[in-house]
Amino acid sequence: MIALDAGLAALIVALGVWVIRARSAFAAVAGFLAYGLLLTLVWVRLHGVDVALTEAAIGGGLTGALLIGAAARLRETEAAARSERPGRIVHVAAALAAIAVTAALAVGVLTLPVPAPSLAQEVAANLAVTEVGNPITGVLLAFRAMDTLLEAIVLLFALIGVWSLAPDRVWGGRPGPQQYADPNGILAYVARVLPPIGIVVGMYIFWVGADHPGGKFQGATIIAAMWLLTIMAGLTDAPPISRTWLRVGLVAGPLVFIAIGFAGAVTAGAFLAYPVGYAKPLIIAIELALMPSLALVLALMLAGAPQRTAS
Amino acid sequence: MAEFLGAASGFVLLMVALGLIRILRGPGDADRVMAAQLLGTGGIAALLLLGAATAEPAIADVALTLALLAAFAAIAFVKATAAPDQDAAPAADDRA
Amino acid sequence: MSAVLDLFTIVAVACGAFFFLAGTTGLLRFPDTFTRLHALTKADNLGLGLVILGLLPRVDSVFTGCKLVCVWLLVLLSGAVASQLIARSQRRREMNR
Amino acid sequence: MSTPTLYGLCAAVLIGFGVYGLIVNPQPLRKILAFNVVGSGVFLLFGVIARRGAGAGFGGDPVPQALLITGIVVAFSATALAVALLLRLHDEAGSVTLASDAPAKADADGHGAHTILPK
Repeated sequence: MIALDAGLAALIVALGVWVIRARSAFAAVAGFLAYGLLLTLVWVRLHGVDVALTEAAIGGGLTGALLIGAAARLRETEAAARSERPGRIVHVAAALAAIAVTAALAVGVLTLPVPAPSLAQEVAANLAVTEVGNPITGVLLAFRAMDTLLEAIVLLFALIGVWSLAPDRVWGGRPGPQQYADPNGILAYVARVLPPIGIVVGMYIFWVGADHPGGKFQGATIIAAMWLLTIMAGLTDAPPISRTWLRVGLVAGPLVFIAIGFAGAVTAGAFLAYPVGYAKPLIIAIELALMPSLALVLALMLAGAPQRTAS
Repeated sequence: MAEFLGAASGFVLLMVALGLIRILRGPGDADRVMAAQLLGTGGIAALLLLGAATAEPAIADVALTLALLAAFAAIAFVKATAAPDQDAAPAADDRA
Repeated sequence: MSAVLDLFTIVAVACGAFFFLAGTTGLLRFPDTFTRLHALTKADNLGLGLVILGLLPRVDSVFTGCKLVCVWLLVLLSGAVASQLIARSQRRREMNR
Repeated sequence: MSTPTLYGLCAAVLIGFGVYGLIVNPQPLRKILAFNVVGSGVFLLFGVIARRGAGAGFGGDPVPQALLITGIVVAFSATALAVALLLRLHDEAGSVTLASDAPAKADADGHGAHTILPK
């Protein structure tokens, strides 16, 4: 198996070099897509199936679509950028900096302490209290719930940042260009067939997350991708960002999370603490509330800033 | 048996790597987008073989996610490169 | 019984691996985008189908087996869709040239 | 060499190449890609540390693994924000250069941009 690992590592490094060195931005993006998919395999080799699922959903789906769209729109700016390549001195300095960083990290990797410090024992000892079977979910929503709450809020801020880049005249309008469906086209066909399956799979990945690898991020990503598929196929239009239901949906998840956090401060003595015996129902309530918000925020972030008025 | 499955996984991965070298070099962008499709099929096969070799049942869910999103990059590519024909649409919206 | 099933797995997975070899040979040898697309989507999809067939006797539950079959069906669908879309966009570009 | 050490070294090399690309590539989109390569290298290093902390019946230390999931999602949101900035810059200036003489350049290219954006 070590030979397989060595081959996989070599392939990933080769693709990383391709992403950096490729001539055109589009070639680099295509390499990055392959790179992300291969990272999924690495996560499996490192026994992080939850991480592999996240990488498969985000790296394989959302990031790829985002970067492909950007590379296609920025294609005509590439020729101008080629004349801006920095001089030889900068190249040499950058190479030296890169070698220094790599060497320092490599020394760090080779001298990691043995036995490795680990919180696995603590997680195992306290997981039973939460009644959740998947230790990752336990960490995300009980032991380190603050991180997850802040992450949900960071995502909202990032979306506000994306929206704020809209020109004034289309503020509150719809993101992305108007798409026209070809009723007999293959794209319209797949946008009708795939989303029902995708929603079932997304809900399934979300639901098994309590006890097996999976969870709200991965499920929400899949559902967001399905929504975007119907938008790209022209079967439905992207909503204007001024819609009330949209705004409410975006903040509902984090608000429920915060409300349960304050309720914990009253009933269990600390912000985001759960009263004994209610941990699992509260965790599921948070996940259920958070998932639609996450799906909305991820899809809208990919759709980008508004480009046209709502009418 | 685990050795055989691991070796088969490595073999499929090698085939994928060779194919990647070919299509990433182009010449067209369409060839390059095929990289995602290649990984969608070959990568899933290697992943499932790896999962079977290490007896990890949850791998099926990872493969399911990859399979579901396999066409996503190709669709985004087609939509992004076809976009210039439809640039007239926002202007029409504004006049209305 | 388990020896027979192991043999089945080995034969099916080996056949699948062969089709991946065939697909890659096509990618390396074929002259243009359309033929390469053909090699990629046909041979590799069959290869994946055989690999999944070979892994079916080894799954821990019927449910996991169903998921594996679903994976193959989804890859077939996405392969068909992606190859059509890529080929059409390539053809449009060649006609505009 | 053990599997985690191997991937740890792989991560170190990736971070190095990412840093190099971040400095050398003039195009902002390529810088975003290089940034993502650095990011994935850091995640990989984190994953190696998680794997080394395996114990109590888990294949890896669940705490760093959970933080990784958070990190991957946040990295996506950062990338989306950077891409949105870049596309707006492109719409406004008609070019996406980061060079210090950018204003002059943007004016020279501006005519092309204004024919695309009538308002």
